[in-house]
Amino acid sequence: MPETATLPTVDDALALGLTRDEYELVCDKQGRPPNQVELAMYSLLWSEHCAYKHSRKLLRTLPTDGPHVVMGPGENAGAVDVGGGLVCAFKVESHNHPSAVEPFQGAATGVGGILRDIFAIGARPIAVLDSLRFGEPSGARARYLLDGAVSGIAHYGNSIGVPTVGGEVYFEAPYEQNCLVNAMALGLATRERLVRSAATGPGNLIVLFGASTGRDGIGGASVLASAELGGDGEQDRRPTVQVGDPFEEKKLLECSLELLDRRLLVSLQDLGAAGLTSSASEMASKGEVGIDLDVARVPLREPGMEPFEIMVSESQERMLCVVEPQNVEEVMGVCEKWEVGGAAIGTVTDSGRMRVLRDGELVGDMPVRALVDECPLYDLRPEKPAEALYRPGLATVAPDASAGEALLALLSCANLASRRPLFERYDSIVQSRTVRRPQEADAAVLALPDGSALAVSIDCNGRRVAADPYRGTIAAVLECAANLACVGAEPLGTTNNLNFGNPEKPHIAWQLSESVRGLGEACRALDAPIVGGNVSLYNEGATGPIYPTPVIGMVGRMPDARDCAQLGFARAGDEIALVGPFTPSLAASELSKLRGEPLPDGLPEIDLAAAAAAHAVVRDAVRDGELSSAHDIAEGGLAVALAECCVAGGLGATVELAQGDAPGEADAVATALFGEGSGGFVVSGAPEALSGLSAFVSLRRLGTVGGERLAIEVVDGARRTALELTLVDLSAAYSEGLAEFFA
Amino acid sequence: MRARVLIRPKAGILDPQGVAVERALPALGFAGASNVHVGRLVELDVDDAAQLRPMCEKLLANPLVEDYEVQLLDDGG
Amino acid sequence: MRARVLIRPKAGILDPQGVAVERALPALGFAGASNVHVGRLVELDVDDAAQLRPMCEKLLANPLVEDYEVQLLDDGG
Amino acid sequence: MKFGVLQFPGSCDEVDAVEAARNVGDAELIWHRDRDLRGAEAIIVPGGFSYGDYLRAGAIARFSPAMESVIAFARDGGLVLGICNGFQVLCEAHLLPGALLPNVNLRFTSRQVELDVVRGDTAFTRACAAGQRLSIPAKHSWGRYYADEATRRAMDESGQVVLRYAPGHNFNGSVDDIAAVRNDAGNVFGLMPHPEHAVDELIGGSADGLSIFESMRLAVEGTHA
Ligand SMILES: Nc1ncnc2c1ncn2[C@@H]1O[C@H](COP(=O)(O)OP(=O)(O)O)[C@@H](O)[C@H]1O
Ligand SMILES: [Mg+2]
Repeated sequence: MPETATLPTVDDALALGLTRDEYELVCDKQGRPPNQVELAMYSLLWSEHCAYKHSRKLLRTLPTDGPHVVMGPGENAGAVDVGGGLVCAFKVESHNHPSAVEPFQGAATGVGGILRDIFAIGARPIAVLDSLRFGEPSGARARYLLDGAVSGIAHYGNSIGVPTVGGEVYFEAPYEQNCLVNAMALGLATRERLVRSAATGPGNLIVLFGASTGRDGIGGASVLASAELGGDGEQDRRPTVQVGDPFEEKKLLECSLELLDRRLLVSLQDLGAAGLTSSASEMASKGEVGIDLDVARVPLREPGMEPFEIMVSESQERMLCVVEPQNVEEVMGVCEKWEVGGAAIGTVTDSGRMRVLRDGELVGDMPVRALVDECPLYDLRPEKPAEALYRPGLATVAPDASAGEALLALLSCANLASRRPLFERYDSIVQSRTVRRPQEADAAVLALPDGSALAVSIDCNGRRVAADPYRGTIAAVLECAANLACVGAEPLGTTNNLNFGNPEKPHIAWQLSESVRGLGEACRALDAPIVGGNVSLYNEGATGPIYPTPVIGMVGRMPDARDCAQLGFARAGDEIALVGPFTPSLAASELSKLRGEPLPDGLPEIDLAAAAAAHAVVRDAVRDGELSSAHDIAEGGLAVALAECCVAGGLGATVELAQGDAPGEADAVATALFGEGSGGFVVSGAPEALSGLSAFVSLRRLGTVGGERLAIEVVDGARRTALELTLVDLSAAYSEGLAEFFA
Repeated sequence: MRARVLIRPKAGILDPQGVAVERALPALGFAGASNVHVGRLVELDVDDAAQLRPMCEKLLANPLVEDYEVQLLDDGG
Repeated sequence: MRARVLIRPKAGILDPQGVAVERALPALGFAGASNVHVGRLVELDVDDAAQLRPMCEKLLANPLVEDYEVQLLDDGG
Repeated sequence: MKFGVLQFPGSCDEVDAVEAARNVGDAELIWHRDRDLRGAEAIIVPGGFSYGDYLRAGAIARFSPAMESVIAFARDGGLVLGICNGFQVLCEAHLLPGALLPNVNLRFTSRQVELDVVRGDTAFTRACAAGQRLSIPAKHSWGRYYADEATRRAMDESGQVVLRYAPGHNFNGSVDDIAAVRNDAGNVFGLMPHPEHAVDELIGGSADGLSIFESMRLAVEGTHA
C-alpha cells in the first residue's frame, strides 16, 4: 500500500490512548505496523467508549430477555412491545466529558446523539429526559455548567420538536470537576418499520446523508471519554468542540423516517462517537461483510481534510445507510426534498475487510473482525476500599434543629427543591401526548393512539450508591419502578447509563461490579429487563472519583391513559396512608448530608420481593381509580413526601406518626420524619378504598387531607407536636430553592 | 469611551446561522453572496479600555467556540 | 467584496440582553461599563455592494425594531 | 370546512395543529415549496422553528413559496391563523402589525398561561365571550410583542388587540400585555400561546383552545351561507 505520511510510532499509539500491548496486538492483526488512518481507526474502536473493554464482561450478566422485549442491547436502541402493533424504542446515553469542556454544546449534542440512536432504528422520537449531576450550586463552576447544560438541552430538544418530559438533577461535591450529563430518549415505531444496522448484500451501496463533514471533534468524544480530565487540559481540547444543529437534525429525522417508510433502506446507522470509523465498521461487523469507503466522496465542510480526519470526524447530524443500487436515485430524491445532503461513498463487499480509499487509492485496509470484535477485554480487579472515598460536606442544618426547620431546609435544598426553573425551559407538550407534565406525577405519562399510555422515569441517587453500590443501585431501580407504579404503570424494560470513575482502580472496579450485581438482581425481581444502555468510565477529577452513578431509565405501560394518578393531594377529607415495606433510616439520607455527616459504610437491607409486591398493589389501585393521589417516598423521607403532596395539590394535611421501629434511637423522631428507604408510598383516597388495600399490603393510616397547613405529630408515649407549617411557607421554601441559581 | 466587540464563530466551527442565511439569499433574488457568517455585536461605554479583553474572555464571548475583535470608537461614535 | 452588517436594537426598545450584560459585569469585577447593547453581526462576500441595503431591509434586519449599518471591508479584511 | 396547515423544514407543531383543527373540520398539511393551497378555506401557520429560526424567528420562512400564496390568500380575505412561530412569520410578512422580540427573561419558557378575551366578536373568537378567560400553554423564547405607540393607538381604535395576558401571566414582556392581534381587515390573526395544545382535557390541561378553531369554522361556514 502506498505510504504518503511517515508511519506512526508506538508513541503516537500511546498518545491516542492505546497501551503498548494493544499497539503490538494491532501490528499482529495487521501483519505490519498500522499507518495513520489505520492507527486512528484502531485507537477509536479499541477505546473504552467503543469497545467496552472494562465493562463488557459485567454487562453480560444482566437480564436482557422478557416477554415484551423486541430489541435488546446491541442495536442503536432497545425496544419493547407496547401493544397495538407499536414498539417503544428507548435508550440513555452520556455526554459527560464534552459537557465538562463546553456545557452548552456538550449537552446539546448529547441530546442530538441520543435522538439519532432512536430514529436509527426507525422510531420517531417522542420524548427526552435528562439526568444531570453538578457540584454544589454555591460554586460558580457548578452554576456555569448547570446553566450551560440546561440551555443546551433546551435549545436542541425544543428546536427539534421532541418534548423533554422529565429528568433529574443532583448537586454533590464529587461532581464538581466532572459533571454528568445523561440524556434519555424514547421513540415509537410500528413493528414492521424497525430497522437494524447490519450491512448486508455485497454490491449494495453505502450512502452518507445529513450534514457535511468538518473537523469537529477530531479525536473528540472517544479519546476524551477514555481519559481523566486534568486541570489545565481543557485548553488543548478546545478545537474539538462539536456544534449541534437541531434544524439539520430535524430534517435528517424526517428524511430518515421517510426513507424507511418507502422501504428504500437495507439498514441504517447513526454517526456518533468515532464518526464514520465506528458506524461503518460496526455495520460491517454485524453483517459479517466488508466495506470499501472512498473518503474523496464524503461532502466536506472544510478544505484539505486528511483521510484520517474524515474517518474520525465527529461532525453531528449524519447517518449512514445501505441501499440497493437501483434505489439510490430515489434515496437522493428524498434527501433533496428534505434539503439534506447525501452521497454514495462506498460499497458493501464480501472481503471481510474495512478498506479506506481516497479517489480509488487505498489508504487503509483492516480486517473488520480485528477492528470491531478483537479488542482485548480486561478483567476487573475489584477490591472494597479500606477507607472512605468521599469526605463529608459542610453542615448546613444543626443536629438539634427543630423538625420544622429541618423540613424547610430539606424542601429548599438544591437536591429536593422544585425543579420548575429547570423544566420550564423545556417544551414538555409538543406532539400532544403528554398526559402528565413534570412535577404533576412521579413519572411522565405519554398517551398512545389506542388510548393506553406509556410512563417513563429516570433516577439514581449517587450518594446512596456511594454508601453501598449494591443496595444503592437496587434502590435506584426500585425508585424508577415506584415512580411508574404511582401513575399506574407496569415496567416493560429498563435502560441504564453506568457513570463511574477509573475502572483500573480496584475500588472503582468494586463499585462497578457491585452496582451491576444490584442492577441485574433488581431488574430480574421486577421483570424489567435491560434493553440497552451506555457506560461512561474515567469520570474523575483532581479531587477524586464521582459518586458511582448508575442512572436508571424505565419505561412502563398502562392500559388506559385516563386512569393515571397525580402526586398532589386532590380532595379534602381523603384519608392518607403509608403503603409498603418502608423502614426509614437516616443512613446516607439527605438530612444527614445537610448535617454534614459522613457516608455510612453500607445501607440497610432491602426486601426486593416485598417492595415489588407493594408496587403491584399501588399500581392496581391507581388503575382501578381507588386512589386520589400516589407518591413514592424518596429523598427527605416521609415528611418531605407529605409536603410535596400538599404543595402539589394546594391542600394541607393532618398526620400522626408512630415514632418508628427503632425505639431508643437517638434520632427516633428525625428518622420517622426524614428517614429514607425503598418501598414506601404516600397515598390518599376514600377511607373504604384504603381499607380495601390493607388486605394486600402493609398499610399504616397517617391522617387526613385538608386545611391550609401540614401538621405532623409524632406519637412518643406522651404525644407532642413535631411540626406545623403553612402551605404558603412550604411552597415558598420549595419553589425558591433552585430559582436563585438560575437568576 | 465607546467600544465595539465583534464576536464570530471560530473558523472551522459549524455556523448553522450563516449557512441558513446563505441558503435563503438566492431564493430572495440575491445572487452572489457567499462565505456568510452570523455573529454577535456588543457595544458599550467603558472607563478602562484594558478591561475589554478580559471582559470578552469571561463574559461576552465563549472562547471555546468564538473569536472576538475589540474596536475602540471615537467618543462620538 | 467582503461586507459587514451591524444590526442593533432600535433606540427606545428594551434590550434585555444589553441589560443582562450590564448587570453581570460588576459581579465579575468590571466596574464602569454602561450603555451596553447587544446586536447581531453578519459578514459576507457579495458581488454587488448595491444589494446590501435591500438585503438588510428584506432579510437581515427587521426595520421595525432594528437599525442596521453596512460596512464595506477591504478584500483582504 | 377545510384547514391547510403549512409545513416548513423545522416546523414542530404542525401535526398538532392538523389534529386540533380536525376537531371542527377537515385539515391537511401544505409543504412549504407548494404554491397550491389545495382548496383550503383557512390557513394555519404553525409553531416550531421554521428554517431553524436562525437569524430571527420567522424571518426566512416568510419567503417560502407557500407563504407567497398565503399572502395572496390573506389579501383576498382568507382566514389565516398564526401560532407562535406562525405569528412571527405573519409579522415578518407584514400581514400583522408589530414584531416579536426575545422574551424579557431571555429564556425559552414553557408555561400554562391565562388569557383574557378582549373581543368576542372576531372571526377567531366568536365562540368565546368578551371577558372570558382561557387557559392555554405557551412555550417560546421569542414572544415579546412590540409595536410602537402610534401603531398601538391605531390598533386600539380599530379593535385589533384580541387577547391579553391575564395579570401575572405576561412572562415574555409583551407591550400592553398583548397576547393576540388581528389585522385591520379582521381575517389574519396571530398569537404566541398554543391553542392547538389545549383541545383535550387529558393532555392540554384544558380544552379552551378549541374555541379558536370553532370560531374559525363558524366564520368560514357563515361566509358560505
Ligand atoms: N433535569 C430535569 N429535567 C426535566 N425535568 C426534571 C429534571 N429534574 C427533575 N425534573 C422533573 O421534576 C419532577 C420532580 O423531580 P424529582 O424530585 O427528582 O422527582 P423524583 O424524586 O420522583 O425522582 C419530576 O417530574 C421530574 O421529571
Ligand atoms: Mg419519585
